[in-house]
Amino acid sequence: MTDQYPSLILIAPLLFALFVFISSWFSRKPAFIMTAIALGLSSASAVGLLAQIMANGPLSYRIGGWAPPMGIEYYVDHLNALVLVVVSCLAFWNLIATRPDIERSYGDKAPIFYTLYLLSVAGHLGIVVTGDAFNLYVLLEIAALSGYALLAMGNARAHLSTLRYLFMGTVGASFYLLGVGYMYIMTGSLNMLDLARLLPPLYESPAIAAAFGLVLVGIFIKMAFFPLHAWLPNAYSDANSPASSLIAPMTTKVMVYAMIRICLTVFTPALAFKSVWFSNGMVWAAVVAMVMGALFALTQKDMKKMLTYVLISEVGYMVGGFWLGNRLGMTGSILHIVNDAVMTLCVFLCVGCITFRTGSTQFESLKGLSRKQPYTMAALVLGGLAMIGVPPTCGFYSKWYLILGGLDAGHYEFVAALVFSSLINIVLFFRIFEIAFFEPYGDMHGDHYHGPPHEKIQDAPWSMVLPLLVVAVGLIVLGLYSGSIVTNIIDFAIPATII
Amino acid sequence: MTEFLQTGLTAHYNYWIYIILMLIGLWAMMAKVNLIKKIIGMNIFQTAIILFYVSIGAKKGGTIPILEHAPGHGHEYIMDAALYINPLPHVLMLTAIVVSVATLGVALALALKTYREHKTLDEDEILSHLSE
Amino acid sequence: MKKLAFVTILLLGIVLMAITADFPRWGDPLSPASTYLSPHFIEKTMEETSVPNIVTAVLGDYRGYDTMFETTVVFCAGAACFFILGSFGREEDDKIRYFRHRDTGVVLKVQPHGTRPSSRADFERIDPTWTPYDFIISRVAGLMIPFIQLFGLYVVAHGHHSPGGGFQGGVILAASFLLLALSHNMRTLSARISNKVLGLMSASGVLIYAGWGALALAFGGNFLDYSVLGVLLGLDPIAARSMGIMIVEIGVALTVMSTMIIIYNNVASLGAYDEGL
Amino acid sequence: MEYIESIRPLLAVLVSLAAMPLIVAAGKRPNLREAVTFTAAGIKLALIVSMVPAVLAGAQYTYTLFEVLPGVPIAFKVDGLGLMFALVSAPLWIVVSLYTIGYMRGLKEHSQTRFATFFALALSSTIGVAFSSNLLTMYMFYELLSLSTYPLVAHMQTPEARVSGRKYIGYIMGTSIGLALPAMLIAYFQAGTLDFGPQGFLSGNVTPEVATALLVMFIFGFAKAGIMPFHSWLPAAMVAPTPVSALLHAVAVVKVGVFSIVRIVTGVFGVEMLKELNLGTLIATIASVTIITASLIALSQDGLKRRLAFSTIGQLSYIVLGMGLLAPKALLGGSVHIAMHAFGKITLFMCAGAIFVATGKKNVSEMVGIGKRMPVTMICFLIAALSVIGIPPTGGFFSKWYLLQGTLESGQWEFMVVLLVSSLLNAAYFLPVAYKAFFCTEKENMFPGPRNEGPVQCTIPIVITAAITVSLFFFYDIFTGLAAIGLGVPAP
Repeated sequence: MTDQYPSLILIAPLLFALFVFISSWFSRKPAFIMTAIALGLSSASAVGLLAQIMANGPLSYRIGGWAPPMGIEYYVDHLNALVLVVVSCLAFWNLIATRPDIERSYGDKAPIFYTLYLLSVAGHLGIVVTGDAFNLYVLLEIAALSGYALLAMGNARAHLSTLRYLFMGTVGASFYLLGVGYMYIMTGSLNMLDLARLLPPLYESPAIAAAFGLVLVGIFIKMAFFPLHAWLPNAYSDANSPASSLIAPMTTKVMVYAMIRICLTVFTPALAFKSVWFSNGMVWAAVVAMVMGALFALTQKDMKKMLTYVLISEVGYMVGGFWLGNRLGMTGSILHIVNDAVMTLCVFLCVGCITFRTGSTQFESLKGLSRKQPYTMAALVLGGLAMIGVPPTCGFYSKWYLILGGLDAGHYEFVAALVFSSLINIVLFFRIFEIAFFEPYGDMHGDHYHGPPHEKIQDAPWSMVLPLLVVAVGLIVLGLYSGSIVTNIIDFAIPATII
Repeated sequence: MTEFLQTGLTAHYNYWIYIILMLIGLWAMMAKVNLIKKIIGMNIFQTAIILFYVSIGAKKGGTIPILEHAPGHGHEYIMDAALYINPLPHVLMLTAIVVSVATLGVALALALKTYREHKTLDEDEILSHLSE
Repeated sequence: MKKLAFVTILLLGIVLMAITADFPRWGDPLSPASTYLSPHFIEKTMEETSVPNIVTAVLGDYRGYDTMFETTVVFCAGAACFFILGSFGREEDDKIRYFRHRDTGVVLKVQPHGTRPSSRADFERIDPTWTPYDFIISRVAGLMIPFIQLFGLYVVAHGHHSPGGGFQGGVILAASFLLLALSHNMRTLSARISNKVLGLMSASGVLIYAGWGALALAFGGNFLDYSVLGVLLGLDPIAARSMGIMIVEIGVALTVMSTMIIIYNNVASLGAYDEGL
Repeated sequence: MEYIESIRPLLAVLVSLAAMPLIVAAGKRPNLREAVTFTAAGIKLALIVSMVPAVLAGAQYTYTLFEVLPGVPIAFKVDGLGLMFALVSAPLWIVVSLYTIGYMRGLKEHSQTRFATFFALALSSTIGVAFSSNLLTMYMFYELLSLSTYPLVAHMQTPEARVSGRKYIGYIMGTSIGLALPAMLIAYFQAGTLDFGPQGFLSGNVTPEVATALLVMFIFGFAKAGIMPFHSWLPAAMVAPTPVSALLHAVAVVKVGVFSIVRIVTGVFGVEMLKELNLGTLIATIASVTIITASLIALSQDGLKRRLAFSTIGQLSYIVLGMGLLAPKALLGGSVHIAMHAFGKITLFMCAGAIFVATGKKNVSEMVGIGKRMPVTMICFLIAALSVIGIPPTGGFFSKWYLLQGTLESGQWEFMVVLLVSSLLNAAYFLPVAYKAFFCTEKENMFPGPRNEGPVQCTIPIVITAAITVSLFFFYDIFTGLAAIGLGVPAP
């Protein structure tokens, strides 16, 4: 079965989504186990696939046995193998970590939640694994539709926020589709590798430039790249935490991957970086995204919303790093896909644990939380440090490569923006730490604080806290293995032509 | 001018129609405040793209891409590529149509939920409700 | 804001219009799209899949993977609507309910937690806004529905040789059920085909598709490679592809039909499955 | 040079880290908790002392933990300088821990377990900085130290303490991420390595302009060294409980700051390169400004701890000044000042704490006649003050002596004047305190009544460190020897 890893990654969540849906009409109980099995299988296949790719190099998998470009193929190289592992493991772990929250938030409909969860994961995995430009669109829509449904359940604003996300998401996907159409009309092909072969004679054509632009705009909308980000903060922060802690780490990262894939494989660096003017413009746009994301985050009074703006800032890191156009920058960008996914998962799981007990993440309600939820707060500290970029957490190492890339490309504004957003992150997170750890809610005696008499620890259930702590520790472990991820995987993922 | 009418207009008017339709849809989505109107705009927008794809498939002198029996009584088919239009865009657009229907369903569900909560579909009014 | 939107759209339009000059002429037989992949499909489809309807062949086989996810999109939309609006129909006993005696037309109003009429045959549940069916409409629709369904089945089954297939047939089938709901009411539809059955059908349609494709793995083929399943059907690989397309089309029809009804049921009644809006 | 591959440096770092969970676990039983602290501190000291003979003989201990980034591992190296620094910090942990017991229990402080836990973490980071073999490792422990001391600074949780904590973390992490991190990356980008070398790794890799910019970024980036204008966190941090001020703001944190600058000067740039580019004067000038300004401000402070804080700022810049002079004697003097100042200043802080515990007084103007109430404490205070001023027979004399010799060696007279003037200022802000404590009329005496020292756990550490301060006058050669080996200059 080992040569079927690429298909197993997707088949498992897809088939089990159906089984879960069917079983939901008979009993609530088996849904979680089935979902866990599906995502476990998927993660195991992804890891197996990565090992295979590392041993034998990139592979192509023909669906239905048809040779590309007639049929659809999976094209898996180091880049998507890595992202596959990240996405599948992340989805698996988020499921494990939020089970009590899911069961409580969705009650009767929890099995439907699991169904949509699996479909969403399948969609995202499909985007990563596919080698066909049109197929990517279909999977984009699966990921999006299930995402809308998952995000729609939340507070009073959630429906409207999700509807706005749906509008933006649909426009984004349609622009992508239009771009693919432009490529199709000019070349007649839809297969990514085939397109890369057919496009070079057309590099001067305005239609191909338009295709490139449309595809990029579509992807930028989907990844909430500033100033196309308006949908993200509300949609993510109004949703229930189990959904947002799945979608927030996954969607933006997968879309960054899609951008890298389109630029490197379909249009090839020769076209993507042909115009210095354009790539410089993209770096500047990323700089604006980083700075604005950070500033918006600063004005928030709610932790979850603040984190969504931090996420927008982080998208700027990855996009900017890629458009630096050199090896170091791209390494940083790809490494940050991995790191940011885990970091975001960590902080959003913290949000989940907090809302599970207090029901709110307003700064007001965080007062003195460290006594009530010490383990959650410990994880949040680690997550925050990773976001700031303190060694040895993983956030530091991707910033390391990104800054080196910026220096190498002579984009000092990018370096400055990175440093600036790190500084803002210090303010953001230490503000929370201060409120949670030192803000009193007991009595003050003179100018001496003696603490509340005996505040009972009332952290989220162990089944949530324990996986969260694993993720938090994972931030450090991942950091220590950054070097080997770069030398063993990412170095092969970037075309040799990019220095 | 006549040359433009003959070549420029007739050669590319299919694309122009799709562009105009698309812009109408986009305009509705951006400028209208009624959620249902936005949804309709979204549908027009998607339909425009479908139109674009389908028009790629058109071929002068081609018929629908279903193989026709050759004259005579055998089970032979006429398989001349010039006689049939391009099947691929049709396949692709079947997908896109389905996607737009599915999106429409979910969008309506969300709009209904919003309506039930706020008793209005006017986005500005809803936002003012929410900020209260 | 409106002005900004207008300017953006105008600029976008101008750019896109300008670029159309670069496109091949409409209907140009020599355009890249018509000369690259299309001839292969037109000339080889019969040989490779023995399906004369090229669209069906490409849809069901060459790009069957797209189509599988397309079906999944439909299923997903159904699940999403159900998730957002619907419920499993486990009724709470905390609202006022109305029951109509079928023979006499007497309506009982039952207070919350009150005793309900026990005989289902004599009483039917109705909604506060209930109106009697229009005789002509309900009778005409009742006559039409079987024929619509028959036609739907034909469209599904004949997709290999004429325009049609799972999606089209599925929608026609769904339309027949929706006609029932419109001409009578949603309770009548639900009595014929319950939410549970719809849900199961919707999932099993995709299951047929994906399962048939996954079965190929067990026979040593790649995912969705129907040709290896010929062993199972006693057919040669080419015929097995044709048969495979048929099977997945049935799955598609099942899902499309039931999902359309699910979406209608949920959206039209806000998940209450009563008379609706 | 002989390299010894050994896990001992790592263990020395990890001991207090490993103690953390135990401290937390023993939180409900204070005596057990303190026992854990003492055991860990003892083991740490033993590990560090065990490395002294080999290092004095010219060897270096090395240990590579992880090769995280290509060419930049997380690695440890024990050389003379690092060991000297560790040898200052580790014993003082024991002493301060003892003092902490007296202080914290005396004032019935809250959250003592949290305090002890982060104290242990801070120590780990300090030793980590001392034993780092490259800039990345050092930076990592530097940040860890900032983080672990933040809860200590804000320990009181009063609004004032929280504001100070904010200021502390803002200054320290703001500068390290805003200046030191980019500087480190630029250095790596230019040189391709971050390993400290005997003559630095930057020479020949950067243009003079870049080198100047980097130097400035590094010096201000390690704001723990308290160079003006990034100094104001230090007085603010004085709201922390006195043991924190004593250990961290006399030894661990601020010395980590200057130690980092010592590393930058000797290990990153290299003395030769700085001489060539004539950047030493720049460093020395920046330091001189800080010395004089801080001393003048200290004169006007009434709060004893604030006065000590500004004194610390000035004294730290002596070390930086020593680096800036670039003469062997000056380098030696600067490095040894890390040790000499540490013992003196920690004594002073502990005295201030003891006075607070015993009498509740914080201001100098309220301490007239306190020597009659607490004679032992105040005698120790006097000894320590003498050391900080640089008067024999105390250890502080030697570092100042070498620094002065350094100015002569390098022929930069102006800095000699700075040193002499500032010593006078030191005397001017310390000696009156000690004088007024003992010599006052009965009328002026604010502390009539019997002798009453602070808690015995407070007094004993003070006596110990004061005794060390005096004995360093006679046994200075262990520190000078280690520093000389570390700097590669002839031992006096």
